[in-house]
Amino acid sequence: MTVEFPALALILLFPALGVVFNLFFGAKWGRTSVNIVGPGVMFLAFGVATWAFVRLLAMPAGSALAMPLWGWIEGGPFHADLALRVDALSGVMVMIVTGVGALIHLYSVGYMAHDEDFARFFTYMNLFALSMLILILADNLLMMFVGWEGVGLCSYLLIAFWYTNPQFAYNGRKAFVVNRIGDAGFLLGMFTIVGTLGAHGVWTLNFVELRNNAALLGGAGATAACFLLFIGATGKSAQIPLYVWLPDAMVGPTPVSALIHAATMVTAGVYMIARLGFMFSMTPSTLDLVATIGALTALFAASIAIVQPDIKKVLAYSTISQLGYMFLGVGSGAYASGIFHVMTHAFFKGLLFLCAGSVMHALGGEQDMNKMGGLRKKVPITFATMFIATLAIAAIFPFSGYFSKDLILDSAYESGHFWLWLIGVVTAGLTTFYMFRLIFMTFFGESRVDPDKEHHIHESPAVMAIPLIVLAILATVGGWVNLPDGWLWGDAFVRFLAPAVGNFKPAIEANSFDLSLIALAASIIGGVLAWVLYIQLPGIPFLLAWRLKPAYDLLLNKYYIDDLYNLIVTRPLFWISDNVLNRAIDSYAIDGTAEGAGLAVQTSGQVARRAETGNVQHYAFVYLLGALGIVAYYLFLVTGR
Amino acid sequence: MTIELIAGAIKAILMIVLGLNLALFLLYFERKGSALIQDRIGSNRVTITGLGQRMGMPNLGIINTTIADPVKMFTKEDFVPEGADKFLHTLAPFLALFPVMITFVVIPFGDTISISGHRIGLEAANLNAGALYLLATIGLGVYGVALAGWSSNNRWALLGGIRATAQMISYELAMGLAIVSVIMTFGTLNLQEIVRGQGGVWFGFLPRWGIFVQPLAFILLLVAGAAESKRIPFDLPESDSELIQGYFTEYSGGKQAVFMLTDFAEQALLAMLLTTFFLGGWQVPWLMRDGFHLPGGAFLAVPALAVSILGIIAFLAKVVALCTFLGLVRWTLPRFRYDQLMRLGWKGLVPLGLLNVLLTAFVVVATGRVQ
Amino acid sequence: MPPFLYIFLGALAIVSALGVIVQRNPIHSLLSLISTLLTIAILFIGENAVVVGFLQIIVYAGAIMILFLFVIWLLNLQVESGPTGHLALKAFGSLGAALLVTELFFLLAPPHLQVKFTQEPAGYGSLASLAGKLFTDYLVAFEVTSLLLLAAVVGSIALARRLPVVVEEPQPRVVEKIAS
Amino acid sequence: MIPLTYMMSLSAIIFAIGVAGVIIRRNILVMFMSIELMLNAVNLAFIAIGSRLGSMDGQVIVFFVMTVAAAESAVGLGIIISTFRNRETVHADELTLMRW
Repeated sequence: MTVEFPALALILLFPALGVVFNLFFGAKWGRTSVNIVGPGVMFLAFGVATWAFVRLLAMPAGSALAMPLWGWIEGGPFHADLALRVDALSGVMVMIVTGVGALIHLYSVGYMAHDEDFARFFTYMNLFALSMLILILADNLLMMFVGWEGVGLCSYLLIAFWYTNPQFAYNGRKAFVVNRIGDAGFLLGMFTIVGTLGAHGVWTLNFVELRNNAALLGGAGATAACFLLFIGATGKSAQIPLYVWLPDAMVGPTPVSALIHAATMVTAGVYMIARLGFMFSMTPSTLDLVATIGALTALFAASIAIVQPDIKKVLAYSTISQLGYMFLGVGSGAYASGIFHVMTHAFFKGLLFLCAGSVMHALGGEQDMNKMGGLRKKVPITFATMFIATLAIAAIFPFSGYFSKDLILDSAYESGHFWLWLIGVVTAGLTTFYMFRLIFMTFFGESRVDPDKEHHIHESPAVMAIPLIVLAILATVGGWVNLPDGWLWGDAFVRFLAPAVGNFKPAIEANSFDLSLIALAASIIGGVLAWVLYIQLPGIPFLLAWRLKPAYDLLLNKYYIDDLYNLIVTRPLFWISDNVLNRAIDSYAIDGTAEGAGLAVQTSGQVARRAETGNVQHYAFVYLLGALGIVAYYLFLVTGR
Repeated sequence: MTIELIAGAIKAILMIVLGLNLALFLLYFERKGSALIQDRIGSNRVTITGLGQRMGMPNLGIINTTIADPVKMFTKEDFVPEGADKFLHTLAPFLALFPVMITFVVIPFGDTISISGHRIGLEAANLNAGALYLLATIGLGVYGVALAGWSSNNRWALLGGIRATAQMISYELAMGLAIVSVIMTFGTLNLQEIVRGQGGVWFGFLPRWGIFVQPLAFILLLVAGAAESKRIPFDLPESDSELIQGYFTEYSGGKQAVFMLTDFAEQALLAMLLTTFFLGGWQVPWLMRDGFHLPGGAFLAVPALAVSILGIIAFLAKVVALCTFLGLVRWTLPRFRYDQLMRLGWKGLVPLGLLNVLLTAFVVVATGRVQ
Repeated sequence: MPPFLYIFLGALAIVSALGVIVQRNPIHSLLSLISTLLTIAILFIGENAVVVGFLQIIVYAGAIMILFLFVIWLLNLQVESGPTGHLALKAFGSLGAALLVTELFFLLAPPHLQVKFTQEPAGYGSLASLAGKLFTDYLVAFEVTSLLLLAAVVGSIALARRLPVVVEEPQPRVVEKIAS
Repeated sequence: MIPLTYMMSLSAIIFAIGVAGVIIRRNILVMFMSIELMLNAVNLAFIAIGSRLGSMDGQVIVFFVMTVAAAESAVGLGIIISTFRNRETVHADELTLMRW
């Protein structure tokens, strides 16, 4: 059952108002107004979202709230409306985006307190949130694509926020271009759907109608569409092979990283796949591909994260790895588990980034963990909250990460992907390892901070601390909404999502308790290893790095993937552009044509201008000739020759 | 048919002669009246066998003004200056006189009479668009003057011509506006109809003359007409103290006579127009077709023919009276300066005329006398 | 209108029209034009367009032509000495005009010129009927025309008035600059 | 009543004369007068056909043509005057600033 709920429009309206205000009045009316409006609109949106969500909870399972705004595209039989729809899935997502987003906005107030461009920053931030909300609330694929593009644009704007630094600007461009590649996949996917369904006379991209007519797609159509859409997802959610933009996205302000990684953007791919789960379920091959890619990405990124010295880089790769988990989850058909992890991940990853930002804030922008250490006492709140987040991401019971990751691994195993499950487990160990490495290198041991920065290390102001605490609580209890079967309220979350994304149908039975024990063990081993290496015998890592130099370098340079892409994609592209397109085509063909045309016009003009005697009477005479001709023609007509 | 033609011809000739005679009267008045006003004797020499003396009125000077002067003029040498455009120089005077003369034909000088069953209106031409005809012909009057000034190849003459042209086309507007308001009042372009519309009385004693309905228009037409006929105080074009004789400096003999005739004829025409539009034309106060209905309620029967004749006489009387009035003006007022003339024309009369037209329109619509 | 009158007027119109373009003296051209206009006005009246005919005399002959006269005086144009135009233009122009008129003759010959003859209603061509048309069917055009006239008045004044001579300030000399 | 063809022929002739005048005379004022000739020729045609059709529209059109002609000549003569002030000529073949 679907109920019309006009307030949904407000969820979009508030951020939009924020954008307009910050854009046009922000700089004029000063920092205070922006600081109030920027986060304010997000909290208002969050309030409305909560209202809608509560309303949704009250309604029977499988129902949805809808708000058709107005017709948008009327192309013959095809039509796409601007309409909002909130069911269980998008409800959860809206809650995450508005809630975490609001907290991040609040945090940014403190973080950007010393930046000149605060107005522009909050304009982009609100626009970012707005685009993400459009993406989520859309009730058809086309409108979703609008949001999809919007987040891409905003990510570019925000990553290159400090555009004066050419490197940053370049990274922004990189993110944009890579996203474009994915978006192309998305577009093609849409075209495939429209084309295939249109052949059967169903011209729509509306999710509900799609779900009802999915059967018409047929195996091949579904496979093609899903594959293409998945490419889009890899672009947006930073999976192999299109993940390369995300680590570089770290050059943006830290709240941006938090927003991109935790609340918005990267989760879009997962959301999209979950949203179209009914279609993906039709094509096991694509699902397997998704799962495999996810698992590989998880392991791959985690292995890179082990050796990264840069605190934000570590977090970035951990994000990719966690996204890999999510894809593993949705790939194994348990869409709910993916979304569940999206939620918990939003909590603890947002928290992690904010903490990292707080650390950097304390250290005056220092990102290299080799220049940290011993901050435990100096920034207690940050330390505490970050430790909680670490426990959560390391899937230590009973923190939120445990439940979501456990659910994913469980479903991965039960869906019959043993190897993928194994990879997941190993990755879990790695995760714990690099996360605790981060913690130990940052907060424990003796300080390696530059002496000149030593003295003004300080805990962050309340406006930054409060979001940390809130998120810390969420990161702790956030997972309890979905306990293993048979416990208090059982898997409430999954049951709640089931109508929207369908149930998970296990292929093989397994004792989920043992599985979770194994995963937990792996995590703990990783943690202990980190403790041994970075607390007990700090010399070992360097020794290892020296002994296994090749492997170390390989990891440190991210498997040389960037260079690989440079070699096989970027360089040839530049070479072709420069030599073929620029030298040959542009300078000869195009310029030649243009100049030739100009020359032709000039020469012909040289001749033709002789007619311009400037003497009115000549013109009048020509005019007379024309009149004569017309009259003669008319005469010819009437006389009928 | 034929009798109408004959009657028309007779009436036309009658009107022309009337105009010429009026001009002659004005000529006489010009001489002796001015003398009277300026306390001179005026022309008194020429007599035919001492007729005047013998009749005991020694210096009446009728012979001088009405016979001797014209004869003298027409017998003088007709002189065309060096380098003048001969054709135009000869054409100009007649071009000036012609429009005035043909204007006379639409003036109704009496009520319709019936001779042996033929109803004959006492106007040379009963045009339905008579007022427009007036405006048209008066507008054409400019050319004679202008060309006279231009063709005689003389600075003063050209200046006079330019002045005359500017003055005439400037005051034509005021004149036209005045006439328009009258037309709106009576709701017709036909002069005979207009005159008829002025029959009858208000409140038992006041004749329905246009002057009582459109006093402002009367003044406008009077002033603008005086300017049209280039009379003092508007005789800038021929101001002999500045430009020797204005546009007909270079004219002599018959042509000059024609110009003077034109002036007097214009004056007479103006008098006739004023009479027709404002003084009830041939209407005699309280005289209906059957006789006098005096205000007291007394009634005095009059035969129809006598009524018609009375009408004609009344018309002539009014015209002569107006001519005299204009003459008096001519000999009493000083001359305007040129800028004053223009200011009066454009900033005084034209706005007043527009205002008058506006008011008239309001009244006409308000009283519902519009189909 | 009796035919002989039409023939007379037509001949007069044509002759004076020719006069307009052959006279060497602008004033004479103008006079010929005026006579053409008057003739045409009389033709109007003969065609029962009385009001329009008189308007033609009042507006054209009475006002516009005076404007021309004034301009000729103002520019002090004398008899044109030398050619009144280029020979080639003269030849071809006359030729073209002749061609045009022949074409028009063929076009306006009876078989091609069909006009559904209808008896004129009562009061045709009177001021009332004209005004009736003007203030009902053509009201907008009428108002617009009045605006056009206003614009024309303003424009012509702006064009023809002499611009005041601008006296530019002498630049202060360097010494004074330093002093001040 | 005069046959329509005669009237139209007369107007055609006058029109052609006007056209010729515009082309063969180099004096702007005379060209201007020729334009007036053309206008009047057209007016004549309007009046003639209008009276044959028994409709007043022709006369209304003529009325408008007159008005526009008045405006046009006012502005045009103003232009001629200012041109003369600047260029000291009224000959069209000397006012060729726009030539190549």
